[in-house]
Amino acid sequence: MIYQGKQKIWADYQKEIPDDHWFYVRSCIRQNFFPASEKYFLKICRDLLGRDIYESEHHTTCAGIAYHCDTIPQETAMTVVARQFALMTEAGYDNLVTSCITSFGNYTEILETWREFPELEEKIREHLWKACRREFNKPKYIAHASDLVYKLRGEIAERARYQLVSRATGEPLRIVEHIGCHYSKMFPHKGVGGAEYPCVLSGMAEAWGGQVIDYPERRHCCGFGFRQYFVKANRGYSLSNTHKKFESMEPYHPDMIITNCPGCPYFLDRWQYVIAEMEGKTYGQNGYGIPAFTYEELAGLVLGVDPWDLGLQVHQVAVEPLLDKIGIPYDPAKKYLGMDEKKIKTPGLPATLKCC
Amino acid sequence: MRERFITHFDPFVIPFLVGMAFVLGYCLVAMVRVIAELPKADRKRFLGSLFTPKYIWMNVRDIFLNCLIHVKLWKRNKVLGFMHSSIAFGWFMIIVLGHLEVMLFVPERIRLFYYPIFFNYFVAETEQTIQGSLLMFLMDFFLLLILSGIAIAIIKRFASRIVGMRRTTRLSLLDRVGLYSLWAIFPLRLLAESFTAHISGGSFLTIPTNWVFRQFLGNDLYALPTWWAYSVALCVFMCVLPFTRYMHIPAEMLLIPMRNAGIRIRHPRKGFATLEVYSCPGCGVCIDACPMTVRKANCKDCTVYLNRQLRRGNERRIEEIADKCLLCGKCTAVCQVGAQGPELRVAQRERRKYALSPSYAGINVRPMARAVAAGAGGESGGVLYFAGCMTHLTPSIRRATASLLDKAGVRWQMMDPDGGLCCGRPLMMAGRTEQARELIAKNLEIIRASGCDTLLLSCPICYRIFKEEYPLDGIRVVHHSVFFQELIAAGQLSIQRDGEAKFVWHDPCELGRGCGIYEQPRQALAAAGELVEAGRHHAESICCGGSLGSLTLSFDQRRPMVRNALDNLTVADPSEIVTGCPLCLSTFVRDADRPVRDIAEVLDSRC
Amino acid sequence: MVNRTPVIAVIGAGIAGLEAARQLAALGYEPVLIEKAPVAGGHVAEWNRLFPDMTPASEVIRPLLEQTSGIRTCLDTEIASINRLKDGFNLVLSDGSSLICQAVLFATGFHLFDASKKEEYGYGIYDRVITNRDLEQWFNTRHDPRVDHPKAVGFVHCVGSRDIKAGNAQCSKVCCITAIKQAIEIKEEFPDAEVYCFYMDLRLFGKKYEDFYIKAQRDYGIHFIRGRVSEVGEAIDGRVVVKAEDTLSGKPVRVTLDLLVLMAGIVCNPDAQHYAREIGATVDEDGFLKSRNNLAAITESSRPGVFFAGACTGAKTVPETLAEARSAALAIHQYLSKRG
Amino acid sequence: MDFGFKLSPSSAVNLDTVDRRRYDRLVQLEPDALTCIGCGSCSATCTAAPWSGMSVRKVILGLQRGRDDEVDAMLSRCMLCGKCTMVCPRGINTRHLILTLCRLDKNGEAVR
Repeated sequence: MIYQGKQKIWADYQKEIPDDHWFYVRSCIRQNFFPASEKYFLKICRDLLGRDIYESEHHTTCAGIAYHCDTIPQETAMTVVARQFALMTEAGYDNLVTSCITSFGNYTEILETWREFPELEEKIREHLWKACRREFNKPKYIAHASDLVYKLRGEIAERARYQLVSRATGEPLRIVEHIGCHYSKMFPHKGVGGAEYPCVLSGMAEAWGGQVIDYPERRHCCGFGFRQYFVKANRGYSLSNTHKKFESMEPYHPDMIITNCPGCPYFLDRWQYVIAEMEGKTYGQNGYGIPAFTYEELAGLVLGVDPWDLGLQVHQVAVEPLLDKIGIPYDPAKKYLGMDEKKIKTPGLPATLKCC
Repeated sequence: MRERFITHFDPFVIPFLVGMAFVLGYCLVAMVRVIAELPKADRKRFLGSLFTPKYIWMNVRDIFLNCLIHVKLWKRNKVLGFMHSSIAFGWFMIIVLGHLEVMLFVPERIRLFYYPIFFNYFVAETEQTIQGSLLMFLMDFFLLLILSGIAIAIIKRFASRIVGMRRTTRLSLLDRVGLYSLWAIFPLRLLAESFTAHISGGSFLTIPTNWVFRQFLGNDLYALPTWWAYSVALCVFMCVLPFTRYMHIPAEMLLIPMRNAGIRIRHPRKGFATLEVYSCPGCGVCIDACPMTVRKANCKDCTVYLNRQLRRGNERRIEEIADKCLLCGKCTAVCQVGAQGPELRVAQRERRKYALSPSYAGINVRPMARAVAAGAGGESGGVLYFAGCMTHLTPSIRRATASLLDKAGVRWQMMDPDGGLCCGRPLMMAGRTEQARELIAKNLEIIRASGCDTLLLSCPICYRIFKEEYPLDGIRVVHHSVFFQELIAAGQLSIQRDGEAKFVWHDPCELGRGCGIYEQPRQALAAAGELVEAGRHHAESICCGGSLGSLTLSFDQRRPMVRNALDNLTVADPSEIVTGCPLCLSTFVRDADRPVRDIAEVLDSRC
Repeated sequence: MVNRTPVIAVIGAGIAGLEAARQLAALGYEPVLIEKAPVAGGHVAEWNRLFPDMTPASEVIRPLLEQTSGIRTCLDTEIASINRLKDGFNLVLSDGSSLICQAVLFATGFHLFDASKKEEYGYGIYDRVITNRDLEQWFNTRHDPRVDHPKAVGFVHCVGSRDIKAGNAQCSKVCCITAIKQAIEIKEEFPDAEVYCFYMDLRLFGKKYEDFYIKAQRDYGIHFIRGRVSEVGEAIDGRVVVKAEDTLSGKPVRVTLDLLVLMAGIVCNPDAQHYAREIGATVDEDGFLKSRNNLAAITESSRPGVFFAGACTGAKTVPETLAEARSAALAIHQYLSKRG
Repeated sequence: MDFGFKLSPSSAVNLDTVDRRRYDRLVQLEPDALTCIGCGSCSATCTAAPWSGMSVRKVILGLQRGRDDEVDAMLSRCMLCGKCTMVCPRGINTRHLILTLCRLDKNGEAVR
């Protein structure tokens, strides 16, 4: 691997990310899967780094899931998106930041389509007006929340309490970065670092002391694939893709996986349990799995947020061995305590995959 | 005549006796083994034939004509015919006459095995009788005959072209020993008899020689050693005989009755096959005949070498030779013992073991059977035309055949309008007989469903297997060339003669040598224009080189064979080459310098 | 005739320029070779051996250089500006000098596609990925740490050719046969290596090319896989993992290789475009210079006095380039003779 | 545990691990097989194709890709009619190639 070669490519794929004043749209599913991620993104940006990020309780789905499942036509998705733009315009913002990769892809795709076919944009404006009497300006900048965290990675690093290194050896952690397909595979220039060698996550990992590993199936999809996962008959296909990635990364003995997409960390996390049940195989050390994190969780960890406040207890794969390795303190007794300090239910332990 | 020795014996006869005992013993064992190795039905049939007067007569006649007179060889090459028959028949006569002499002069010694052979040594002439002189004259005459044959043999060995052979076999070491001892036997006999001719008497050959020797040597000291040498030469010859090509002499005598009894090769290495192999005289006539030998590299792939390698058990070479052959059957056509080169090769191929064998049992031919049944419209009779794989590659034949059938007003339909199953002949040629049988069963199902009374084939490869292997009782299997000739003769097709056209007919191997059809296509062609003959034709026609018989010949290797076949066809400068085989057609078209057409196309264009 | 010998500026001292200059000198003109690089010979001079007869490139270059040694050659020289005069052109060269000439011949050749633009192949990123030019360099110098007794070698055809996204929809014409040549050379060098050629189509149009292909198949056992490489990754041992579809079996294939050679295609030379615009000649849609007529007047531009030879008008083989150079010299001769 | 779905095997051919013993032996015995250009003439003309999808092109390719089962299935209906040999533009003796292949076991050894 020639690192300079990658840097050269990264230099070609730098996108402009304004420093402040963002209109934030959430993901449909992340709050269920990784409940604290979006919260801590806002918290870190607003409270720690002092950025202005606005969120409207009126925003909806971007309709990306429905669009990618072929259940609604693109024009419908466009009108839904136009409404978000209208909310942003009404709130007085120009910059749109999305929590979800598919949303990011969807917004980008729609803006690019409008650029190519302005008449379509006009039509959508009419649709929106007819539907809810709203008007909108197109956002000046669209960023994915990971772009923003990438941009702020230095500031976070300055405030970090922990480094992504092994406390025992001082060696950097080996990190698998997994980019959501809809981030830059459709429009390479819209992603930091392009489509082939994106640096949005690797930039964070490196800034926070880790070492990114480059394994052959690095570019491969996590296996979510809406239509594959949602239809049970196709679910084996989804699983096989994830399995392929794990098989490919296994020889590198990664310590963790970081992702920037709602589906990826979920699948990379939960499928480890399914693979362990089916194949009897686990990919982490000593029978554990490889913990998969969102970038917000990672940022929270290095900034010293309590792991249980970050919602790491809802991960299938146990995070404790990694926390131990980094030296992040946690209280095992508090793992399954709710917000009100009362015990929520403790899940049963799987047979094959070792968990805490 | 009086006997010279009271003991009636001299040690010099021992080598002869040893040789004789060995060769007789060997042949007896071999014969028993060959007969024992025959399948039971064949064995019964053969042994039965030996006591049937018809077969006895056939056997005696064939052995006499083939083994002694070499009639086939005479027809092919007078010099070689003379050479072989002079030696074989001469030797035979000397043995017969030797016995006659013994019976005439010393009948009580006839039980001594060596007496007729060395008669002249053991007796002294007391008086000259007419019978004696006649016998001695005949003895000398046949000895001279043999010697003339030997002389030609020696010339042939060193300059085969003089006797009309371009190529001859390369001899193995033992063959050489056999050959030289054979060469030596008769000059030595001449010398031995000559040395004792003043005692035992002689005739026009031995007496003058005796006189010449006496002039120079003046004594009898050389007589005994020469008789020794003669005996030793006989011994050497007989002892090596089983291991040389001369084994064909005894083998052929068994082969002829077996073949007359209709025995066929059932096993590649046992029974009749062994006999065939040993019956090969190694004369090498097949080398020049073989179409492959236009490539010098293929000279060692002829039947004579197959037989030699089979005797040696050289498996690698056997496989190579067995797989390379075009199976055109020309070696059989020219062979004086009728060695079945193609059959022997196919038997070797059949012996092959395969890890994977195709099976056609699962092929559903019912739709095709239903289609032909529907095509027949409930009527029985009519012609079912099977184009076959190769004709599907030459649509012009298919079209011309269809057109002629329509013009003749024949009720017909196609068996394989959209392609069908293969006839099975290519599988048989490849030695996969069992698989071929499966295809036969499948095709039969379709043929039977059609209710036809005639099965028409435009491909001789198909024709042969349908004729030989398909149980099609009540259905006539006919090649289109024959069928159209009959339609012309019956006036159902009128062909306009083209005054300019000059056709040459190429006899496809499977049609001509394979099925004996030579004349009908020629007659049909003659109606369309002038017919000229190729350099070699009929049973001696040269394979086009494209034959499916060869498994291993590559396209490049076949090319010189194709060119050679074309050269042969064009000696009379025909304006067009006509054949009756789609494979020959495709093969020739690539290299021919003039039009090549199928007979159906020619006839259709003049009809 | 003008009083003094007409001067012809030949831009580019590759084989087209050299050959044309040689012919022009023989016709009695004064050609001046202007070459940006410090040495003459162009791309061919960088090559080791040439298809399909494995002719050493030096056998083509050396005689050309020898026979043009008497011709004025400005190496390391670029053209600052070109002005049209009444009956000729004034070229201002980068050394400040000015060249007055009666005709200009573009022998500007081509650029080899920058393989790093095909990011998925990882040229410049993975240690074991090189280009056709790098491999020729290795044949020349035997020095490249990336070529280290490979056991498995892949060739990717059409890198930057027939690829709209790479900005070059054209076939580069010579890469198929070059790949076969280089594959054979690799196989000769490392007989135990498995060699794979990933192709979209094999375009082996020239004399003896097909024989060369058969030789590669039969005598060298080179595997030809019909399918474009989709992506290249790096295995833990530093070897490259290549993914493609084997379109003939309709299945994805992957193979781990010790060396991957990218057959960078022929793209237009941007300098040529720049000079052409300056002189008023037309640039074709594909970026190459546009001939007056692609069939009958390939060496002539739409501007009088401006001529083309070689790969400046599109991908060409060596013999085609040389023939075109001769043809261009004749066209210039006719042009100048007609002008009197 | 039964999840109601399974890991599906990869359809990708891994040339690093594919078992090419049979192919290697075949090309040793029939070097012409190497010169196949995948034109498909053999498949188009094949008499057996309607019954097994037989295609010499796919047979040669399948062996290289370790798809022996598919190859064997295709071969199982070959009638050795020789049409493929006649139409092959590269002059490959496909008929003998098939026979040779049928003699090789999974390990590429000729059965005796």
